[in-house]
Amino acid sequence: MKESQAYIERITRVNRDFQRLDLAVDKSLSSLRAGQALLVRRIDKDYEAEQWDPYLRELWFPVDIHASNILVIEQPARSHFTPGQLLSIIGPVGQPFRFRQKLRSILLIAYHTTPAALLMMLAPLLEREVGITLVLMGTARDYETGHLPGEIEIIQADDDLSWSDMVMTLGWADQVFVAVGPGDELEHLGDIMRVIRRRRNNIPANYVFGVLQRRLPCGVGACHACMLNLRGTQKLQCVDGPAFDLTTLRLN
Amino acid sequence: MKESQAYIERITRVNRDFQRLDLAVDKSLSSLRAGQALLVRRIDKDYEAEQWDPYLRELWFPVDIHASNILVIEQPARSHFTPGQLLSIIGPVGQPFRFRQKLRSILLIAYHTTPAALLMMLAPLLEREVGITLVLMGTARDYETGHLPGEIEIIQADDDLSWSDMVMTLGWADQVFVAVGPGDELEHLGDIMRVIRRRRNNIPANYVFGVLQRRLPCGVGACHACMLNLRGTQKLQCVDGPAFDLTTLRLN
Amino acid sequence: MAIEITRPGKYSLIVSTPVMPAAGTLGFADSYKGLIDYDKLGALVTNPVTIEPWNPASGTRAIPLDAGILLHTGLPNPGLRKVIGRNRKLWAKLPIPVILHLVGISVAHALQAGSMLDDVDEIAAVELGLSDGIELSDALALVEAAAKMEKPLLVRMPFYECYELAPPLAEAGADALVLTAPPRGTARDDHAGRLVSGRIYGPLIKPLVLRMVGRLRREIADEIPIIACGGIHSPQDARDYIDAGAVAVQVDTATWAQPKMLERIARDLGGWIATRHKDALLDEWNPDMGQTEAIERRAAPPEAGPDLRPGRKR
Amino acid sequence: MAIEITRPGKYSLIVSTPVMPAAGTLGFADSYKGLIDYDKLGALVTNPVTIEPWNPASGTRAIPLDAGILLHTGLPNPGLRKVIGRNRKLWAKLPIPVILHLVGISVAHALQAGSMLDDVDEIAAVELGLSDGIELSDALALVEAAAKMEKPLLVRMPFYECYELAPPLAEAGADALVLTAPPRGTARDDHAGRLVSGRIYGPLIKPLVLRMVGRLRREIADEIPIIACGGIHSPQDARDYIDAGAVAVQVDTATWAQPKMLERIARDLGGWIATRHKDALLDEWNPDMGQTEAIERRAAPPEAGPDLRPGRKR
Ligand SMILES: Cc1cc2nc3c(=O)[nH]c(=O)nc-3n(C[C@H](O)[C@H](O)[C@H](O)COP(=O)(O)OP(=O)(O)OC[C@H]3O[C@@H](n4cnc5c(N)ncnc54)[C@H](O)[C@@H]3O)c2cc1C
Ligand SMILES: Cc1cc2nc3c(=O)[nH]c(=O)nc-3n(C[C@H](O)[C@H](O)[C@H](O)COP(=O)(O)OP(=O)(O)OC[C@H]3O[C@@H](n4cnc5c(N)ncnc54)[C@H](O)[C@@H]3O)c2cc1C
Ligand SMILES: Cc1cc2nc3c(=O)[nH]c(=O)nc-3n(C[C@H](O)[C@H](O)[C@H](O)COP(=O)(O)O)c2cc1C
Ligand SMILES: Cc1cc2nc3c(=O)[nH]c(=O)nc-3n(C[C@H](O)[C@H](O)[C@H](O)COP(=O)(O)O)c2cc1C
Ligand code: FES
Ligand code: FES
Repeated sequence: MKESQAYIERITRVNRDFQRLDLAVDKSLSSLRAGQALLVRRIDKDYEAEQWDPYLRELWFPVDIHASNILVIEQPARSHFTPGQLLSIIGPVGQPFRFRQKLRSILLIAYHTTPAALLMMLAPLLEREVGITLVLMGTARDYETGHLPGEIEIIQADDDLSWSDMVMTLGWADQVFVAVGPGDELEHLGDIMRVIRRRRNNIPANYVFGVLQRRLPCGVGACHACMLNLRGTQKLQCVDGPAFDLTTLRLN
Repeated sequence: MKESQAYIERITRVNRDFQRLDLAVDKSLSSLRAGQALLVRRIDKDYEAEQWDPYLRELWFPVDIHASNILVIEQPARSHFTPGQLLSIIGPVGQPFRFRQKLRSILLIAYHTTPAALLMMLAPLLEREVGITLVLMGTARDYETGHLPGEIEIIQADDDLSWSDMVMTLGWADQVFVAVGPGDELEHLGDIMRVIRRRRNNIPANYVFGVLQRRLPCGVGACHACMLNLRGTQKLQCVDGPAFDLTTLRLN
Repeated sequence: MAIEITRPGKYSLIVSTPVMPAAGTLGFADSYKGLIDYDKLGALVTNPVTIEPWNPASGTRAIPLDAGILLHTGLPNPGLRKVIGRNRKLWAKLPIPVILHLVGISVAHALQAGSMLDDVDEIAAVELGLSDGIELSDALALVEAAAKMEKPLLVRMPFYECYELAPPLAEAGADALVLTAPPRGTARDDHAGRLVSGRIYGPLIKPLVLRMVGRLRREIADEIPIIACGGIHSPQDARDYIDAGAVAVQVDTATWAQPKMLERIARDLGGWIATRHKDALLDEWNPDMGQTEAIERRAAPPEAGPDLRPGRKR
Repeated sequence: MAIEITRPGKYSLIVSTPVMPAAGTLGFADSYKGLIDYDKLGALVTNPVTIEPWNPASGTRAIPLDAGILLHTGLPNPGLRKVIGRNRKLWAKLPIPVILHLVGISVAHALQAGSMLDDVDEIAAVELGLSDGIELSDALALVEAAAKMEKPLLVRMPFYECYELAPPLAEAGADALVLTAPPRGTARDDHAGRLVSGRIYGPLIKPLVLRMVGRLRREIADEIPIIACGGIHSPQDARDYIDAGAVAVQVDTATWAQPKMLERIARDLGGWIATRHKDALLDEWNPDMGQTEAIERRAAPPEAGPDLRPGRKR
């Protein structure tokens, strides 16, 4: 873990709602992999003029990596960024997603959050010819997907969190990753586990993972604000996460 | 008094340390005169994203007025402004300076502050062919004056707040305006009164004025944070100021 | 809308909007004329008043902080008699009730002020400010003395003593409690280099007072309405206090930075909705910006919105 | 530099820099390895520890505020025995003394913890945290019990009770007082829509605590050093506390936003001056940014600078 500087090299609008930032980052971040994130603070050139509002660092999950030192970040179009802007970065935060060695098909679910935390895996998995299905649930259904790779199957879930060929999709998938937003995230993961359980009656270990995006005050395992109860133990989202096997995570 | 919007139409660098902003303002400000100021807050287009740091409005004394709706503001070059930027303005704050009807010669003093509060009078007084002397004291001696009209005589005071032909300058002047910065401003005015009193033994009323630039929380006479003790009475900088006859102001 | 913000009884204060300025922020009468539509407020709370004139504090009065301000004015005022004399006519013309803030100094002072104020019909109610660090016995005596007035009595609690004093004072004749006065603090005046003491204002005060309101609302008998004051900077801040059990709110220094915010909060809690036209220019809809004519319509509070009934009816 | 930050006597704690983290901000041992140079700090204060394991709070833990944060963690920890077992070796390797923060629960708890800690040489001192709303008699009993330990005892005061409790506790066996724990507050979790209670952190806490330190330094006997904690976000904030009479400071949540700030404050108060080369790139001089090798030189504190002598020698 270290603190480094980055700057915004380019800003591209990808659709009505989102823009992507090309972030030139320190070499220490070039080994960042899907699942790992950055804790970001906008800084001034004149360090002394530092403001404390906003106070917390933002949690950014890169969606792609180019040329070893460009991380691509997806942000709402209404957020104001300028090329050349300096950022202070703590990272990489967390552990890479662990994929099965023999992965043929993966199911991604974004529920009440943008799928950004799940997008970094797309390029490497497509290269491995893994079949990818992305299900958008709750407010995630408003997410426009035109800029995502065409090979991905995209499904809008119904209000009851199901979709037409749900049983088949679940059966085909070797692994499921469910991204939820902060605020009631454990309840939301519980909702999804109930829906899945109704379709598939015994859920193996390392099959369905919740991807958490709680606000991280420190990001380094110091403050313990991101601690989760797992069966028989406790883990930190910032150190051990963001993905946790939903059969072990306590969801109440 | 009202609140209105303004935007920055143009930014011009006038020297190493200062820039000038052309501010397109509401018609209600077109009658603003030397001595009157604006209380300014930078605002976002997206009002909801409002931040509370900085918390107080800034006190800006325009240095010039063009075409009835452009106010010119002098600001340190290191402050960050962009053309098109929106501002919320409360103003005009305070009373115009009261000049003698028969004014031939005026002495301006800036002590531990930029002379900005005194510059708006330059153009109209030069038009009336008033002789103007500007004395820079304390930290004001660092102020570069190349961009000021050539007709003005500029003097750097010595460390003891005097200058070579001080007695003559004081004798010639029909009126003296002394601008001081916030923080120990009354002590600073006291220093200057002592220096003047040593040169000129009876100081008439309405001859020497202190121009105050205290921080104004409300600017409309409500909070009473800017209240000053005058002989036998009390006045508000924001309503009755910024200029006060130094023979009536209680300086301790 | 008619909201009774004091204990029901012989003297009681009814306002049309549960939003008012905090003492010391809006002056004695109409300083904010042209900037705020007084008609939209529930009441005017005046600057603090004492019987004798008080002089302004010497030295620095205001220090900007990160997202806040320290203020030390010394509560200058020309004394109760002059305050009444100079403002009586203005008060009569205001479209809203006037609450006079009386500095709580001593029992004798309170009794004397009370007898003067009983003759002033333009004053609808009195808010008594208790000083920081006051002992419970002194506070009780002060409140009992002030309660002899023939007007509703609001009592503004000091910050640090609030948890301790609010429950007993609720029993002592107050018609409403105002939680709280701003806390005292110390900060450095960067210009002069000195440490300066004063009161601290800013959005970070709100979570501190919001907890006090929530906890004390559960502890204090429902007959005493609580009026919340501290760090309100948005309509949502005000709604949070109402949700926590306050019957009304006082907005303090936010008004200085954004005068229209006070009105905007009053419109929000008062049941007016400022509708934004789809293609309206900023100037045309945002009540915080320039000459705005927001569209007004009387509406029932939104379903999930604040419960605007007085606290005691909960 | 050698500064005694506790009352001189049998057990006393000497640090080389009067700057340390506040309990709960830096973890139990070396979480900030690679981000902060521990060598520059005066001491490590651990996260709060209890004898039994404590579970994390349920629900929202952190709510961003305007220039601040609300935090409610439930102080999760695996219990004193495991904390010692897991961290002992790391503590031994740290270049600075370790102060264990012990949650003040009961006299029995304090006695039990004390007898366990007496055997742990890696712990240089204990900081006892008193709970909010604690009664004076309970606080006195707790401090007396904890003071039986054969280590220096720091006592961290609750915020609202600080004015009331600090003077009597200074007489009760504490070797230093830490002013104060963060105040409790309530804020709305925008994501979940609920009100959440927790502790409030941010720069606006500093003027509140700075006044406490200044006033109590005048009230409390000089033998008891005061360590200041609350809203420190810059070297100047730390210097203000030292000017007000604190012997040392604890930096809290500023570290999370800018890890190097803690080190920077320690360098500043420790007498190291980080000199900026005239043409240095930002990365090369600013200790807050990236891989910085600031130039270090031992220097006498500047003339007008902070008085770094322990409080009791004043
Ligand atoms: C007769 C008189 C005349 C005055 N004249 C002026 C004047 O002209 N101008 C002016 O500005 N001021 C005046 N003052 C007010 C005085 O200056 C103020 O007390 C001033 O604000 C001092 O500031 P401070 O921060 O040092 O202490 P203060 O902020 O005043 O703090 C002192 C207060 O803290 C209280 N305290 C004690 N225990 C606690 C606790 N547990 N929690 C919280 N607080 C506690 C004390 O009881 C006391 O009330 C006057 C006061 C008096 C009595
Ligand atoms: C046995 C036990 C187990 C617990 N387990 C958990 C747990 O698993 N997870 C968890 O997160 N929490 C736990 N708690 C703590 C409890 O949840 C906390 O009290 C919680 O923070 C409640 O928050 P609150 O804001 O409602 O009240 P609090 O913030 O706790 O406020 C209550 C406190 O306010 C105090 N108070 C009274 N007067 C004053 C005054 N004048 N000024 C200031 N404060 C005053 C009260 O004395 C009391 O200490 C436990 C507590 C106990 C006793
Ligand atoms: C002339 C004068 C007399 C005062 N007398 C008292 C007093 O008798 N008791 C008191 O508590 N405060 C007195 N004060 C001070 C105010 O109570 C104190 O300044 C106020 O509470 C702090 O508000 P501020 O922080 O805005 O200055 C007096 C102030 C002035 C100016
Ligand atoms: C399992 C558990 C037990 C607790 N027991 C107590 C207790 O006995 N007494 C107490 O005052 N607090 C107890 N607490 C709560 C903490 O004191 C409280 O959460 C803490 O002071 C608040 O810090 P926070 O705001 O970071 O959560 C307990 C917490 C947990 C998790
Ligand atoms: S964010 Fe602090 S421990 Fe995870
Ligand atoms: S600034 Fe408020 S009265 Fe002058």
